Amino acid sequence: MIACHGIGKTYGHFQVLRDVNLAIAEGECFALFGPNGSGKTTLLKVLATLERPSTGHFEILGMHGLKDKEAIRANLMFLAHGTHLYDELNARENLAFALALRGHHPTDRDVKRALDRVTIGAFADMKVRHYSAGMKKRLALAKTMLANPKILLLDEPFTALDTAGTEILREYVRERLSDNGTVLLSTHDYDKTRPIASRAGILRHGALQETAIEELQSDDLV
Amino acid sequence: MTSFNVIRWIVWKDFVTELRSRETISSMVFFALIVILIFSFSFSMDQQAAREVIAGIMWVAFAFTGIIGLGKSFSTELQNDCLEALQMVPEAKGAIYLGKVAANFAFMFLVEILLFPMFVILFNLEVVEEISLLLLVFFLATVGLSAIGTLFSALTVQIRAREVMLPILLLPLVVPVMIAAVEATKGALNGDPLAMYEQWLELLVIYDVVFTVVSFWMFEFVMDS
Amino acid sequence: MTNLYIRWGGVCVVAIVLIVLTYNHYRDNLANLAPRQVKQEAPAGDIRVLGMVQGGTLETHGAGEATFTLLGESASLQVQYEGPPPDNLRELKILILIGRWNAATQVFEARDIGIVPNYGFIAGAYLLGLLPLALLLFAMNRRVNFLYDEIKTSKLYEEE
Amino acid sequence: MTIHRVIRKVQRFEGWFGGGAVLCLVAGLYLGLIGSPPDYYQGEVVRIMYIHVPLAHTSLLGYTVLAVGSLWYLWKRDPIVDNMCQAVAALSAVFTALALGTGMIWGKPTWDTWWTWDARLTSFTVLLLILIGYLMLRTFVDDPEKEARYGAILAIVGFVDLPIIHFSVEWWRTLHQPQSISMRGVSISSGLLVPLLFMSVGMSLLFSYMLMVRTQLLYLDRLLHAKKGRLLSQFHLSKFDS
Repeated sequence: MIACHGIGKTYGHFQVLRDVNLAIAEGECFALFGPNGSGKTTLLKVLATLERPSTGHFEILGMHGLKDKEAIRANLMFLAHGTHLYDELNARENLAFALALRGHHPTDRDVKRALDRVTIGAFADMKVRHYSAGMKKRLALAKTMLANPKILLLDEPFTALDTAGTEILREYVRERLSDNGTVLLSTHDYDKTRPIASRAGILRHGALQETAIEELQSDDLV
Repeated sequence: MTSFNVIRWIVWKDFVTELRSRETISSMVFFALIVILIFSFSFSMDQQAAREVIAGIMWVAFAFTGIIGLGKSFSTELQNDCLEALQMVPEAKGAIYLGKVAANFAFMFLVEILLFPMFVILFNLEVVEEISLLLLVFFLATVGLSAIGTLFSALTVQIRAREVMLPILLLPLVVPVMIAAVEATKGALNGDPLAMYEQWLELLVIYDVVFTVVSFWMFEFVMDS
Repeated sequence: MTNLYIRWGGVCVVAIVLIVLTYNHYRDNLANLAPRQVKQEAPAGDIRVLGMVQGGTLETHGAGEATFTLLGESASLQVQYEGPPPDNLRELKILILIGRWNAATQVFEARDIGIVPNYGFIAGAYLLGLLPLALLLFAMNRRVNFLYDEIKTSKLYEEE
Repeated sequence: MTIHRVIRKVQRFEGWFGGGAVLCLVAGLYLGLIGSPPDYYQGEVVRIMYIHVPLAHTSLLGYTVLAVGSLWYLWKRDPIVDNMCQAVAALSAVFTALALGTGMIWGKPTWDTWWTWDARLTSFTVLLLILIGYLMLRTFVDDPEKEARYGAILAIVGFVDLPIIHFSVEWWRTLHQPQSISMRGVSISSGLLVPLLFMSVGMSLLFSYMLMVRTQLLYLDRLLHAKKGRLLSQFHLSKFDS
């Protein structure tokens, strides 16, 4: 459950977000469309407690976004554009490190299952430095799967993923939704998003306008 | 217990990364060697003069190599936006800080241990008896440098012109460490009785304690919006 | 804007008054005579003479007594010093002697030694201390007034 | 937001601070330059003290204000407190630089040297470096929120460091320098104390007045940006209109 109340954010001279109001219930997947530079990533960063909003406040799972940050972080995963992976570590070590910081200690079997699910099990002992962009994305997805958060924030999840990867991601999102999770994703790709999104909205110059997903035209999504 | 785990994992990660890339320590060591070389060209010294200035040269070299290491410590976190992941770790800012301090301390101390024989050889020092005291001075000063340096490394990594700003912000603040370390090293190298430079060791201990606490507290504000 | 002129006009007036007072005080109490003036005018009473101790003429007799020649521009004085033991009496030193001119013996009877006052340093310090502050304050006031006007006249941003 | 109300209330008495500063400074200047006797050892040069010492005191006072304001900012996250911190840092830097400059001028006739690594001069130089670092740091951050937060962190760490720097430098000087060359030369008698007191009070008042003006300046700057839509913040716009 995510609820934003009048969130605004400014960087230097730029107003990136203005008065964003948004409520996403459990089991819903909200797709955030919008042209480049419209503030999609900033909104996700604010909700991921990485940036402090200049105005307004938000609640995640009923917890205040500025006061209960630590509790929110424990229940939230942010699959960002940068993949949060260390180039010098291999896949297993990356997973072990990232999850250990969050207090999880997955068994080898869990790790193997997750890696197999994103079909990079064969490269488990390879340094991430040598991974392609799509493989990195899959590894980040595997990390998210192991952490299994209630709230999932996805920043342009389909870029760099091939058709099979996209299907794996959508399958995982559906699984989270059926498990009463909440998903917020930003994307440019209407066709890939359509099957999983239950609601949609367009950000323009930092202002959010909610639209029924059926009414969206592809030229809206420039 | 969780905090201890986080510290351990951070140190482990930094060490494994360093072992595989060998970026930080090698660049620190070679930079320091160049500094030593340039200093020995700049001053033509006999052994008596060397004893007077060697402590200063040593700590200038250590401070600048330390700043290289500290800068690397967080700039490696920028690849793939790993810093964001660290910021989002729940309830572990202090542990991350301590882990980073431990890793930075280990790198800097290691480099100092590697460089010290160079000084001994190149400047003909006789240090056999005072070696334990010198190590104590190195230890205390390096704790201070890494405690406050880690905080400012994390702070400057998120701004523009970070390579310039780290030394600009850090060096005025570590003036006491530099003075105390130079004086204590000089005392130890001259073979003075401990009582003559005890106060500098005390100053280092005070600095270490104060700035570990203050930086531990402030690190939360650096990482957390 | 008038407010500004009143404020800074006041500061100027105060500064001028201060300068005049200081100058008067300086002329009355602290002006030093040159050896040439002493010889020509032969003033009675206590005077202050500024000059340099000529090299090779200083002879000290005991703790607080000395004789030497004080060198000024185009004239010099015989000086007999009797007073507190001087710290800074040495050859080639520029100093101020406080004492009386004995016209009969043509000897200056000094009883104290003052240091050269260095008014240049004092004036420099005060100018350096106060002038930048005044300029900064002036610039900030102007900027504040400018911002007030700007905020009043500028329009709220509206998206096209 | 009580701090807003406090600031507004104080701001209303801005003129009193300015006027008081002028009165005290004029009285102090008269007493210092004319009304007081020259020092026994230093002669007339001692009059530089009446401008040097108040400048130095005031810059230290400013740094204290900066540290307290920074703590307050980290606690309440109130943007106007941050404006105050930025203003006080710039002013403290100016006062510190002027204190160093007048100190150097004082040093020339007294010790016949423009610069000596005296403990106080050295620690003031470090203080100036920290303040310049603070101001530089603030120009290198894009996000105003981050700018304020990082500045506050640096200010607090620097404030904790200041006494340690001072003690370390003082110990260091006592090792390397005969005691005769030291700022302690002046023994302050009551005749010297009165003008010093006036100048100190006057400088503090002047500093407060300048601080108010500068805080106002930075606040208005922010408002102008806001009004032009570049840095819109509903909360502060409503403050300005009311």
